Amino acid sequence: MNALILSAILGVVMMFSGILLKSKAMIRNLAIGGIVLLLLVNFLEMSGTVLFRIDTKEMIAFDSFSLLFNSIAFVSTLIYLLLSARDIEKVGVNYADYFALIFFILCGITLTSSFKSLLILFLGIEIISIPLYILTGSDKRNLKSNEASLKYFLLGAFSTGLMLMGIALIYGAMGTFSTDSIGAFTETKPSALLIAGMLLLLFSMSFKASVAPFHFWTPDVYDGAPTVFTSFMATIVKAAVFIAFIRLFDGSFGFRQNQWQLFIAILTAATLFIGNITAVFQQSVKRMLAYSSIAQAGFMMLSLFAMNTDAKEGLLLYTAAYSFATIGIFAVLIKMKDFTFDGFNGFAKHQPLLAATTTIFLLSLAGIPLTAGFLSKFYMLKAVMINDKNLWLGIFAVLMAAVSVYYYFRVIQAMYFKEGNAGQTLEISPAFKWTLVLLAALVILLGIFPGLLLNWLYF
Amino acid sequence: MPINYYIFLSIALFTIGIVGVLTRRNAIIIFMCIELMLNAVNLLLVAFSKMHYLKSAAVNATAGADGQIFVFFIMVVAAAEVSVGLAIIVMMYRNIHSVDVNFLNRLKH
Amino acid sequence: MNLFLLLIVIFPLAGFLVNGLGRNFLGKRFIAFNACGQILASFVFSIIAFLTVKENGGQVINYFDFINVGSLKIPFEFQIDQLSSIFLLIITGVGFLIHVYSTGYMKEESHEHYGRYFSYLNLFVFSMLMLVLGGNFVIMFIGWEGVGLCSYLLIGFWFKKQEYNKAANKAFIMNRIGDLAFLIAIFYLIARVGSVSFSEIFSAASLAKLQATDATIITLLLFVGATGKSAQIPLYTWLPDAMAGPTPVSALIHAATMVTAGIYMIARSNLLYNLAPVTMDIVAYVGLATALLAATIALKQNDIKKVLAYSTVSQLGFMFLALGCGAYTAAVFHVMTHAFFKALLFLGSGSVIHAMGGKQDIRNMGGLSKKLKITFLTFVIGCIAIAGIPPFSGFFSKDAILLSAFEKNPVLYGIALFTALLTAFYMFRLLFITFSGKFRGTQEQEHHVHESPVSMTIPLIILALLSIIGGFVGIPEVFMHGGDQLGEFLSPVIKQHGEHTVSHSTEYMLMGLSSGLVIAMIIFAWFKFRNYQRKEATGFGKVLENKWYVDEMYDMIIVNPLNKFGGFLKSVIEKSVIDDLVNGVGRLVNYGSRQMRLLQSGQVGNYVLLMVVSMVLIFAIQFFLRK
Amino acid sequence: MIPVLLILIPLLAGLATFFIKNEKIVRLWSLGVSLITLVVSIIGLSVNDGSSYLSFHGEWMQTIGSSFSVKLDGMGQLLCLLNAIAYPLVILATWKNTYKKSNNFFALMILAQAGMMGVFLATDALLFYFFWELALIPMYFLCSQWGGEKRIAVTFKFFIYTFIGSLFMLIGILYIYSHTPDHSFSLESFYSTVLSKKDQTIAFWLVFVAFAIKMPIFPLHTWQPDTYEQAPTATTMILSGVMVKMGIFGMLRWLFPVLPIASYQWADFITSAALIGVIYASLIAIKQNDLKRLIAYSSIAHIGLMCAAAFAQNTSSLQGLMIQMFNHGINIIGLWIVVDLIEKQFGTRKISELGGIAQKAPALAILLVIVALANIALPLTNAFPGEFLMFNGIFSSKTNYYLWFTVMAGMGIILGAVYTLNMIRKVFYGNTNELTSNTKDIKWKEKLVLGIIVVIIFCFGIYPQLLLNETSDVVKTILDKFEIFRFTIQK
Amino acid sequence: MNITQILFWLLSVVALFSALMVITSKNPVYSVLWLIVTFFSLSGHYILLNAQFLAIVNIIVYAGAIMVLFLFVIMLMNLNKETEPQKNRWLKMAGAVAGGCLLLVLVAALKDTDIKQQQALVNEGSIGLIKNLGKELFTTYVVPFEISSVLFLSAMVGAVVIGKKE
Repeated sequence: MNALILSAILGVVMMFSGILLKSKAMIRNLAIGGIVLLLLVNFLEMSGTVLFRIDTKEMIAFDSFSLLFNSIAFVSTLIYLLLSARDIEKVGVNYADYFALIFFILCGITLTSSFKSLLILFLGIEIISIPLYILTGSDKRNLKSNEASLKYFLLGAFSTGLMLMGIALIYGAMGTFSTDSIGAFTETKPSALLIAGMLLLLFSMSFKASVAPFHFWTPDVYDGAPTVFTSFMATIVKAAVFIAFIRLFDGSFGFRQNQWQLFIAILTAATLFIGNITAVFQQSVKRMLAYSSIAQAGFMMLSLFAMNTDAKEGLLLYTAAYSFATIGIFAVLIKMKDFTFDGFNGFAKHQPLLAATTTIFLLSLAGIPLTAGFLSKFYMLKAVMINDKNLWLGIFAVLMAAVSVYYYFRVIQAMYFKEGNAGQTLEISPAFKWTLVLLAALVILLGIFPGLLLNWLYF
Repeated sequence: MPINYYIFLSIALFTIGIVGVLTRRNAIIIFMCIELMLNAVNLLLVAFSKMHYLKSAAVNATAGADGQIFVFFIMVVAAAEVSVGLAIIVMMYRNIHSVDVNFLNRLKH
Repeated sequence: MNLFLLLIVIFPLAGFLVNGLGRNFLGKRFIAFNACGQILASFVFSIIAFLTVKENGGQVINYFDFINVGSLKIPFEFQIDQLSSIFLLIITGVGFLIHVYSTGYMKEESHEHYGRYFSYLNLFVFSMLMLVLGGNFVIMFIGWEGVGLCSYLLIGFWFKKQEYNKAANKAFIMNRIGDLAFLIAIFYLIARVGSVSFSEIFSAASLAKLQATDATIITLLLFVGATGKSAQIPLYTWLPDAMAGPTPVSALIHAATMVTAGIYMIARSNLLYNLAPVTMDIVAYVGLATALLAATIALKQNDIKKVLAYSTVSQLGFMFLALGCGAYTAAVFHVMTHAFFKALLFLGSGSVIHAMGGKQDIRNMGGLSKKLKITFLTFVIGCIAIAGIPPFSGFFSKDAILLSAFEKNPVLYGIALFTALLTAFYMFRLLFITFSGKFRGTQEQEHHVHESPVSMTIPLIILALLSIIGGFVGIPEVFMHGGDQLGEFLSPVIKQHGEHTVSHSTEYMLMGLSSGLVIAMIIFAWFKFRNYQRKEATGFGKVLENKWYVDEMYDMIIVNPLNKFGGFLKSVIEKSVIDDLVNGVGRLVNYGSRQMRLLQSGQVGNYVLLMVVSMVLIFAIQFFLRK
Repeated sequence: MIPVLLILIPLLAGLATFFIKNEKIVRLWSLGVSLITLVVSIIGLSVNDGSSYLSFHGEWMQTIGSSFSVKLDGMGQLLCLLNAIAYPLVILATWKNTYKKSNNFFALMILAQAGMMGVFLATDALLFYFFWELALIPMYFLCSQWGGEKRIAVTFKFFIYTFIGSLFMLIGILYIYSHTPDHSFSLESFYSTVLSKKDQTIAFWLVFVAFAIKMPIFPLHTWQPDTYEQAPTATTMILSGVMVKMGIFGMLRWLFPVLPIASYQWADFITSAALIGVIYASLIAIKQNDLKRLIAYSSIAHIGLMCAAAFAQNTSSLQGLMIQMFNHGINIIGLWIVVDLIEKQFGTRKISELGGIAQKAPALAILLVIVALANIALPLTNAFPGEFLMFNGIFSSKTNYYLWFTVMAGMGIILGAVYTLNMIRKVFYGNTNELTSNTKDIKWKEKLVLGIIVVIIFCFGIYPQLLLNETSDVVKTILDKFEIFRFTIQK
Repeated sequence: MNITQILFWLLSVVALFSALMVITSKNPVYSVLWLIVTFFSLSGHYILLNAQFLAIVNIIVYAGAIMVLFLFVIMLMNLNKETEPQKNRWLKMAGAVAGGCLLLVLVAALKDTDIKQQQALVNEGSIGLIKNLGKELFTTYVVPFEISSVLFLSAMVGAVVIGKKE
């Protein structure tokens, strides 16, 4: 609750800061301070002190799961701002509003991570989506940015329609929007209305989570959007959507797993396949990362497929690992001049530290042991294998992981083993460097002691 | 009135909206078709709300009210979406002087 | 006693190490002294060992556990008994003489090569002693491969000449083929008997529990091993090529000692062979065939050492014939005498080559008898001995073999006798062409010809004496009761394969026949080659001169196909099949990626269409396909 | 405590090495570190088995049933010793080689050592996998940073190949884990798990693929010659000397005792593949003109023999295998050192361009000949007892084709003699050519290194029992697992 | 066949027809007008269902505000029949077929659900009246209501960001 209300307030504050404060630095620091505050109050709530006691009529419930995810999201956002806040200012004149929108999105994220009613889910998703349409198009002169935002908007609105239809049908069958009472209703043969609604919800959520075959918007939008915001929506937002996804299907349709597990399996396989295979041939690192985000989504889908304790823990770990690594890579990518693979040639020679940290992030994404990426993938596989031994899905997943190594390591090869002068003229602030190093350390730490994160679930 | 009628009617409207999205190239028309889809949903929700009201008004005076309130929220969101969406479309038009979605093909592969 | 045995082995090893490590800074004199001294020392200890055995039988000394795994125990043990003590004497004795000879023969070598040569020679003696002293098959195998190694090193001693190195490789690899069979035989023994120690294998108990088939298989495998080492069909072709090595080496390794290792092994396991009559026959036939084949080839060879080499092969064939007929004692007897006269002949030829300045083609020699008196005389003695004219040593041993062949089967005897006659013929051909007639070489060669130094002639003389008297240790019963001291001595280790069945009269008759025919042969040879003029061999002679084209056949059947196949694997299978398969996967992924990209057409309409279609499909699956 | 040291010393030292700038100091430092590691492992050897110093158990990720537990048993001791001996030798032998950014080079080398140590010590499946990868990653960077001209593509192939393998292994581990009663990755619970025949087959193949690629077994070997050819020689030494043993070790530690039925069931199939590989690789080696590739193929042949021996699954074969793992490591490192010396002096590895070196460099020639003969298992060299026992094991294995297998393996021995002797003949004997006419003989440092190797060769060739005693109980534990499942194997 | 049913059928036919006209008519302006017709007929349905509040809101918000906005934009860009881009026929066909299949599948799926006997109460039922809905909205649904304000804020900010001239 704290985070929810505070994020809304902070959004408003940032909105007006654009008028009141003139210096960019102050606005930036205000935003960072806001995030820290947000993180603080969230920790307060985790430790049991709720500042605002509001009766939400069981529409919103902040349990340890959602709170933990909120803090993951806030931490990621904090790192994101520390690394890329300056670059946000480069996008356009009304940078204060960008910060405001980011805070509104965070507000939406707190909703999607803690909803108990489909209505709140709907509102949360919309509060996330609408600012994202804007941020995507925020580089107004750039045709790609425009195109991306229009595509995103049209497809997003379409998927909203699907979601609403699904909600309506479920309402028809159940007579309520509360996820608990939907989940509590354990009939032997679910009505066709419910199934249809459930599937429609599945589709729309898959769309938001860019799961194949509803992923088509992802590469174009991530490619077209200003890179700073791509970084934001590829990591934090996507994670939030997945949390909502698993919350919805665990809370409302857990009992009807046998009805949808098959489809989740199909979608997962399709996502892994399309994401990884298509990424192989990309020439631009940015677009490659877009496809890789699809591939990673495929891995996160495994947790939905398995839907057990391992899966939920693993998903939290995964969101953290994935967000940290991707934010780091994007933060470096933003500094680059051209985003092609060759643009990284010889990067290690001129920017050894950046190259090293980027390597760690890439290794984590590729799922190499001693990085958080490995453990999160490991959790997913474990959840799947424990789950009455779904061997084939696991094997398919690791095969695709092997493919992913191919395109992640292309970057490493370019940075270390190819001759070039990437990053020669780059001047990097020490603060940026140290943040990157800390982030890398975090990635490795989580890769060795996942307990640091997951133990928060149980106390 | 049998609920099936309403279900089929709104599904029909919904699908017409989808077909519109599929067949038109004008961004604005596509957007309108999406609005049509939303309205189909609204109709369905209202019908369901009245159905549940009929079923359980005895036990709960406000049964079915949530359906209609959801419709209200949908309208709210729709309004917000329209404002943003039209803004984006206008921005697009400013740059390429067209609202034809087929011209949105710089980003592909 | 066990210290003595150890010393016998250690002296040559020490010699090897000292000469090997110090070859760069030690003087030639010291090197020579060191090498010979070590061998002499171990010869002395061998005599002591021999006497002790004569006094109070053989014994087995276990030094430490070489390999001890689960039920399999392979101790590092030596076994000294009548058989091995005889071989000890032969090896160290003849070995010593040849060392002495070498000091003269190798004088021209630069002194690190000199040191290298003697260290190899000592190493060889060391491994040979290991071979004969080994108390179980594994230790024997160690020596077995060790001598193979030394022969490899010494054949390729002049490693600048690639064909020498080729010969060395050939020797080593052919030995390896035999060794593989030997190894498998050992495994078979481990599997069936559970031990490799002679003392256990040849104990009545374990022999009793061995089925006939197993015995046959094991003995056959051992025999294959022997063919490799002792140059029998089909693995004999390396020995003639091995003449690339220095002549003393040929004398020591490829005549006197190493090549007789096979005979030693079979004699050693005679109890096993007695259980396998089939193997016995095979051994006999292979031995005889080899003897005949080699003899025929020797008829037409013009390289002095090649002739001797083939005669060695042929003599070894005789020994195997004896083994095959169960006359193990005769075989060992012939090993001994052969060691004497063949070493003598080789050293003699070495002295000739030395005189001719390295030339070996007898067609360019002739009339050397005047220049090289001692060499000539000793050579004659050697020839008489090998031809088997009483009372020279060759006569007794060969006669014993012929007799045993006769007992087994008169046909065998006939062929063996024929071979013996061929032997006499080609040996004297060699003698006459080399020494009689007039010199056919160039002018400065003629000037260069001279008698060898003392260090070379002394061993010749000693060996000559031995080849004369060496036979008297095994005088047949018919001449003198209890004359067969060797047989007596060996009887504890060698169970004769049944008693003599031939009447004395027949025995006399056979001896007379063989000796008479041999003498006739020699006279025939004298008239044929007294003053030899070179002429090209034709027809059948050419076939013989080219050794029945056996080498060419091997190349055609085995070597070239393997080479071609290897090339095929390297260039086709490895590159084009397996590796391309692997890379093909990568290419496939790339291709797939290129195709999948096209799905991302960039058109909103297509995106929505695909989404709707997949929705329809999933709905259809859910509502109509699933029940 | 000792196993932890064995892992930590190289790990921390390796990380520290990144920050040493001075080239000379880097060499000395890494040499010192490797020597310390060697001392520790020797101490470990001297500690009697079962003592508490040889095992360590630390809590780590209890929630998923994994723990940081390491143990130093006989087999581990042998391989850790090999690993610890290899490094000083390699560093000394390649002392002259210069690398740009040498600190990174040595840091990665030492990190790889830590990884391999972990592989040999871990008694927790997940930990094992961790170290397995930790050993692989530095190798990737080493090869593709400091390798030959085709290094990037080749190394990448090698990496992807092995990585796919290890991913399959991960799935296999999880598959077994999902059957463990107490859902734990510990070796004990893996050993105590009884899987059905079908499950065993599935898990077996999943795990075996990783080991088969690592060893490598025909036909999964094609990454190896290229990698050995392209990698910097120091790395190649470690790769072929120590790292390939990880595959065999993995089989003995994680495959046979856990999945005895399947390991027995598929023994014939895999043995034939391995032995075909032996002959195949030897025949190709005969035709090789590049020294590195020749040794690479000979290594494939040897490993194939070892794999066959492993699947013979009896005391003799396993005992032989274990000492052979050690000895082959020593010998092949010796061969690589010689090749490196030759390449450094003449700038070529083409056999056809060399010749007559023995005249000019007798010391080098003699040392090489000794190592080469050890490589073809001449008696009284260290390889003989191992191969003898392995052969004996193959011969006395329970399969019906034991005779064929023995003969095929024997073919390998003969062909091995062929290509080794041909190599010696062409490179060292014969007359010198203009390239080799002014060859210089080796200096004391190389002499020292090769001398050490030769000493090891003879000392374990004459008294192999020293090593055999170490591993006897490990072999017993492995075979007992087979005995336990004998009844199921019968039917 | 009482008056309510007649009205229901009438309104449904009008709604469907006008919806079809929306997606078929070439001229965007016509599409807008047809869409307004659709909305009116839907509002009729609402009244029929006695959801008076929604009926009014629908007319005010949609027909009144939103559609006017659409119309305004279209006029601003003076899109008309000539400038109206056309998809190629095959894509149209494909789209129509896909949509048709979707309709078919959904109808077939929902044809006989367990609630098909149930009725939707028409003409009466006070739940749709402003009084009740307002009470609900400001008691039970006050939190979502407030949250929707965040939505509006973000939309507003967004419109500014996009629309403002630089």
